[in-house]
Amino acid sequence: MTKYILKRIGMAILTLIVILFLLFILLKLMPGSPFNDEKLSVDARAALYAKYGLDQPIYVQFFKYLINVIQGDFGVSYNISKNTAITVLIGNRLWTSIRIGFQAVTFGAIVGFLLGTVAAIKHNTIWDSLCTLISVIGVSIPSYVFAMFLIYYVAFKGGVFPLSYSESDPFGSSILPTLSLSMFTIASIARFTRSEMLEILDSDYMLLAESKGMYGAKLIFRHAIRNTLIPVITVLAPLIVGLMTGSLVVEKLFSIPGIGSLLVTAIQSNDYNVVIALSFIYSLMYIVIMLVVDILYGVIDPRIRVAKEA
Amino acid sequence: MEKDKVLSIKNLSITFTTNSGDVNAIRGVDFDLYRGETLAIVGESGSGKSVTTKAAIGILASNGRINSGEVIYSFKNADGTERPINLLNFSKREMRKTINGKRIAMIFQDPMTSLDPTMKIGTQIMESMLCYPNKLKARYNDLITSENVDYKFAKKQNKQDYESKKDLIKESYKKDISEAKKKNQGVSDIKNDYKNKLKEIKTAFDNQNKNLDMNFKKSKSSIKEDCEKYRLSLLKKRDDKIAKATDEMKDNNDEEFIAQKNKEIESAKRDYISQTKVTKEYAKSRALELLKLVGITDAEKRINNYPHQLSGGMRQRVVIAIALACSPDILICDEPTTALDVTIQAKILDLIKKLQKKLGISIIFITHNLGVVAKVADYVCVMYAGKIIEKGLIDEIFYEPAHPYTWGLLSSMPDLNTNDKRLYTIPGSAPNLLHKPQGDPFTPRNKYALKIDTVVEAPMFKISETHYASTWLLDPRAPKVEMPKELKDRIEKMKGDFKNAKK
Amino acid sequence: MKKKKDIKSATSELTYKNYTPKAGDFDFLKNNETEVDKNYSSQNYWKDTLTRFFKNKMAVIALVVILIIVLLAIFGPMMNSYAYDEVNSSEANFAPRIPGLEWLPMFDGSEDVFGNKYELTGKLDVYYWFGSDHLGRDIWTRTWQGTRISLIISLFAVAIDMVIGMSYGLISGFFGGKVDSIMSRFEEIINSIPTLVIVTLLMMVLKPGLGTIIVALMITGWIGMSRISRAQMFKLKEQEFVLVSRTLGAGNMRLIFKDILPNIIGQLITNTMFSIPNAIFTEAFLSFVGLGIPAPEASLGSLISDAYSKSFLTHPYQILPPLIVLGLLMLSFNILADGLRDALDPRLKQV
Amino acid sequence: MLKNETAPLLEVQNLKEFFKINHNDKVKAVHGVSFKIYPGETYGLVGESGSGKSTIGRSIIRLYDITSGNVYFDGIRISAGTRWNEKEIKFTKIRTNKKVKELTSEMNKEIKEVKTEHANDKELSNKYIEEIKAKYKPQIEEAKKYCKEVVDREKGNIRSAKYDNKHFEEAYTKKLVTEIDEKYKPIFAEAKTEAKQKKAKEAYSKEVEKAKKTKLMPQMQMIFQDPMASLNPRKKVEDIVAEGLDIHHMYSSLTERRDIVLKWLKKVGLSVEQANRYPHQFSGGQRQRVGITRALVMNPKLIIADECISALDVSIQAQVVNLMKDIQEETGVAYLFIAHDLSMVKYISDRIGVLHLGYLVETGTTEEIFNNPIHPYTKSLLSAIPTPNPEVEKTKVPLFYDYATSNIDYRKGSEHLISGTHYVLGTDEEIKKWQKK
Repeated sequence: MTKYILKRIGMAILTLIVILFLLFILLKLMPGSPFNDEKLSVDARAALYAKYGLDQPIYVQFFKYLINVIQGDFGVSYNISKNTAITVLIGNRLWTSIRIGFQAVTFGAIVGFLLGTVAAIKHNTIWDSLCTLISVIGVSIPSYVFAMFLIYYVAFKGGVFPLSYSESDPFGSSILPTLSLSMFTIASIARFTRSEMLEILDSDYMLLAESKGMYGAKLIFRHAIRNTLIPVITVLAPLIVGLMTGSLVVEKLFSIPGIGSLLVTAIQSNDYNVVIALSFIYSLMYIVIMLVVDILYGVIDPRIRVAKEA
Repeated sequence: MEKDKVLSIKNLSITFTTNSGDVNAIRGVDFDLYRGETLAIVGESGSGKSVTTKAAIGILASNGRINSGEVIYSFKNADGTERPINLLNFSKREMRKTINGKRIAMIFQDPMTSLDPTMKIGTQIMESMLCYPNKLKARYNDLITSENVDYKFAKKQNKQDYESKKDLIKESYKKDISEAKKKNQGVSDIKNDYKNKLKEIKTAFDNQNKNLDMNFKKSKSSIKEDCEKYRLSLLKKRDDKIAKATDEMKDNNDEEFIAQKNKEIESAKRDYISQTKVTKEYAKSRALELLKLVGITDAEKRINNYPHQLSGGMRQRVVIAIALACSPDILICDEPTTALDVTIQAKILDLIKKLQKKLGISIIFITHNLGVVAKVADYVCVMYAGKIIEKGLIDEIFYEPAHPYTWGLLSSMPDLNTNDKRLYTIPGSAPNLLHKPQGDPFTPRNKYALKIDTVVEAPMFKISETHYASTWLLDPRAPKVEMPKELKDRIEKMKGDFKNAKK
Repeated sequence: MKKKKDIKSATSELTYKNYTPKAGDFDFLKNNETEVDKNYSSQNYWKDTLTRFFKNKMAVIALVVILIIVLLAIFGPMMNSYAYDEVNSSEANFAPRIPGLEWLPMFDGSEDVFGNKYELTGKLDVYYWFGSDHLGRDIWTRTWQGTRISLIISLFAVAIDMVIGMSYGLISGFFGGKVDSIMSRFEEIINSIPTLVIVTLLMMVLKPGLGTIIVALMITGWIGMSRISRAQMFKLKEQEFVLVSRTLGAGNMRLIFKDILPNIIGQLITNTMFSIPNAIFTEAFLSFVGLGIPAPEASLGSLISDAYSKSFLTHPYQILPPLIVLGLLMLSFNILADGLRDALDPRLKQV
Repeated sequence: MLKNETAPLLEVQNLKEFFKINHNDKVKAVHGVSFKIYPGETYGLVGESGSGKSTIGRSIIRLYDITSGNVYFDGIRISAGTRWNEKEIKFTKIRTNKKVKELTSEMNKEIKEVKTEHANDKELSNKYIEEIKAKYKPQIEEAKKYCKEVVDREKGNIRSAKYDNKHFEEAYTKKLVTEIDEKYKPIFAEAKTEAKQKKAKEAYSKEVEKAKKTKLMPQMQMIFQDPMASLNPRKKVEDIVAEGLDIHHMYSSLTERRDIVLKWLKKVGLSVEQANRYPHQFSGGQRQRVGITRALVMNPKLIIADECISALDVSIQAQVVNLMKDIQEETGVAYLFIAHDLSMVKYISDRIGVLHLGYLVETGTTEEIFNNPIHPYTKSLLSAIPTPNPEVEKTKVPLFYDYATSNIDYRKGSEHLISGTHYVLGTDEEIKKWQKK
């Protein structure tokens, strides 16, 4: 088990370095240089190049970049706010994004799991059809469409929640973004839970449990839910990634000061350095989540955790 | 000596709804299971042998429907009274609470899939004991269940009676009205009469219902009282013991004596707890005991194992332990050794036989292997296409079979002690019950088929008190047919083997 | 109640109780009078699948909706005289108005705040079926023009799935061993960079446009498909019927294409159906962020983005057509895929 | 049933098959199993799950590469494992290196001694050193030479094994051609007239042509356990049966293809109209018949039946076994019948091998195994089979055998001849003990 975890961590670090290298190459390929301000003289530009180490061979640059990144230094922003360290720029935004993302995942996973469970238990009834309908709609409609819908009808027309995020009420104003973000998670988890649960409800051990007198909630809780949770955990990782994508637009729509909206701003104002840094942070989060889920899977499933005896 | 019937299935018929149409999987099955005996149901795949028992204990797949029949179980109440009761009148909830596991338990075919992979085997064994930890409540449930089932059944019956009476009146009314119209007579009298009649039966129905309700309430409260009395008696026993011990302690200063009395008090308290509650400690010790009983060595260690850590034979032993956890009367074994190796099969069969001797439970053994039947059964039912085609005592089925299908089955089973170069076989394969067979479904494969077989199925002909077979060959009008010579020789030889073995 | 009676009447057939044997009934049957091992005809797999699919009403409706949208995407822009990039600033922000449907409050050309601009400007013979945008462009034409882009992208998504994803997965799964571990590593690395990041970076390096979106899809779109085909391949290549072909001396190509592929193609098609809405969504998302198709070209994403940033709260009708088409398209493809999956694998729906 | 005069159709020599699970774990499935199958006979391979019986079948038909040992089919080596040769090379190298190191260190030690002893007289010391070197050199050379010999030999073996694994079809063609040559030598010699010569030549070249087209592997066929899983669900029965014909282009026209298929289908008791159906429309027994037909259309000399009846119902099992017997009588095909059920094996087999944990613990004719079982495992297996005789069954006490607690080590045992062709695996003492009982 320990060996397995170490191996996974090793793989993750390797992948991260590869990603960073790719990002770095892309950065170099970006059209124009960051200092193409026409007012700059040739000398001044050269001085800037030297300052940022842009005149050295590419592998040296990469190595420097790598060391900097490990120390948490992504360089400075060129366009959004000149010469501000990216770390500062990202700063609090990262935590806002993570908090809203976490809210959405937790809410989505719980609601989705409940929906899927109900659908499976009440198989072939109106409940089942309802859950299926909700999940199909949730999977099909992009989160920003939900966001718009919520903004227009709930916030604008209904006036229930604020139209945009505000620092003064970080929770209340994050309810609508959380809802619109979690729609996709709810739908996917519900779908997956339903099919897994159906399979488990049909299994031999459920039949044995019934034949030994278990019924109702006890039966479902002790045997079905536990066994369904294991595979459901595996689909959480890709879902969290989907959430990141969604968060980009949703943060923009609700003007949340998070890294998603920062990324959009950076893209729109061609601030490559920020884009690269954020891309790396996204990759890092993704890989860490995958790693955690992988390890979690091993911990939860006794078939992996407890080795077979000879 | 009159034998004691534990379970008897009467005219059970089950249909499955599938994508491609309705399948009449069970078409009228009858059999009786006696206390302490083993009944074997033999049949090929699709003959409906395990569906029958699954229906009997209420775990039929959701697309199955019971059309008719009764499953009469001799229900032993907590207070020692015993009465036959139809299990098909039980709701799912009542089944689980009072029957499954506690009175009838089941072992399934594949030990690899019938254990929950994420739960320790000890927990799985203890589960059914700890599911209803309050013994007093369980006792009440037990007592009330049979009442409840009766009550509900009576109500249903009453309603059906009422409906049918109503239908009758309606029909006669219609007739009267039309006749009256023909004769141009006034219809108001008839209408009034009709209304009165309806009212009459309605009040009768309501009264009956009220009666039933009242009776049920009465018996409910009396059972409640009984239970309370029982609890109080237990409590009193405990308190008496404690009081007596404390009394005795008062006048004595001997430390040893006091310690002994304290112990008595403790044990009285413990007794009370064990009589009213299933404790975790008890469940665990029982689980250990069961694991030892089914022949698992180092049970203390094994109890914390997960299923994937055990071999197939071990897992089947665990499944047996689970089935025995609440000391059932009846154990249903659904092909428990089919998925196992021959040598392990021999061990498991041995174990089941030993357990039966020790615990005196009745067993329904479902299998397709006649050799296994020969080893374990007292009474045998041979099933084909959803029907029992021959049933009898084990010796009758193996030494004096009467149905051509049984002949075929027996002779297609290879025998280690003969040297035939060819096996006798039944041609063709079992029918697809999706397509309703005309007449006897075995006809196309039957070498001895009569013309009448293509028209109607044969009734159960009685051969002896215990031996029945459903084949027209036994009809007095049919030509006399002997079993195939190869089989006859073989049976003679087997009898000889037996005598040799005895010597 | 009635149903039960029907069953009973159906089962009231001949039994030994109501049948009196005739003479000759107790004669032996001759061999040729019965048929041993009757085989009942049933349809072949694909026909069966089709029947099951057409039983699923939702899926059929979804299919019809998709067909209608496709037709509109082809012919919609030709149905009126406006061109998709025709700017007419004097007729900006006109509400929807359809000839003959003016009695409907939705399509009478009036708005809550601004009143009926057609009447206000006196252009009573002008009709914008879905209204016009802030530059006075016809939303009907632009919506179907945008739908075209989305559909083209979905076509490419299918092609990428089929060509890259499927062959990658099949090869990796079939050969197994070292080939598989190298190919899986590569896939893992690609997969551990979020799609979002890849697409964004690509769009920044290359010029935004349809071609770039397709390239971006090509880099990441195949992974899901390759995983599924690899898993299916792993499952099937150890199946006995494949082993049989192997022992008969079949070559690799024959094994893959003649033995294995026909057995998994159903699942693969289903998965392709699921990847279409993904591709459409990716485009819409990119356009929304501002990396999509450059103006004056339209795509569903850019239409939504435009309408949102320019007039969402003032002229909400402008955002509705692309939004509804996008939603319908995504929903229909998802339902269609669901229906296909259920038809191909009836186990999931149960008997 | 002794057929020692004829050449065996299949010969398995010391077959070993290990599987790698990951870097550290290896599952040893088969440990050095040897047996022969003669033309037209049935060899039953019996064992419980995990005994490696299916692995042996699949290794023989080359679904797996074998780890070690040889498989000869019709006199041609069709697979050979090289792991033992590789091991031999590795260990010889290690041993030699060790020896060389020892020798060199000894030599150096002596040289050092000489050097310190004759530190003043360099000439003398050099002379001694030369002598010492001359003494040790040949020894080192010899060791190295020996090592090289072994390595070369083993490398040669590996090369030839690898060559055989790839080129056995060519070897088979060569064999057929030489046989034809032998056959025609006297004919050519007898044919005096030119016309006769020409005729003989024509016949000769025709046969050679045919031989060149004949392949070896299609003559070994396999029937699998699960009659449903072994038929491609998307293909019609006709195409399933004809797959082998398609692969080896064994027909000239589609009508010929159909004729061949129908001929064999009829022989196994399936009707012509059933050829156009899909597998799911058949019952289990019929599906297995289709599986048998698929093997038969290739005119095999050997059919490996891997648990081909264990998934079927009792009455159907007997049908299939009877069918296989009929076919054997008609075509003279040999069977390797792999099963876990000794009672069915008894009906069909001429000889039986009992496998346990990858070792062939007992082998002999059916009579020998059933009438005089020696190995305790065989005995327990025999006693565990339930027979349809209740009176006997109810009093019978099965013999239990547990390898872990029996103190028997299969690795220590060797094959002992009991009588005729009856061999048992065990040490001398064990065999004696078992025979006494």
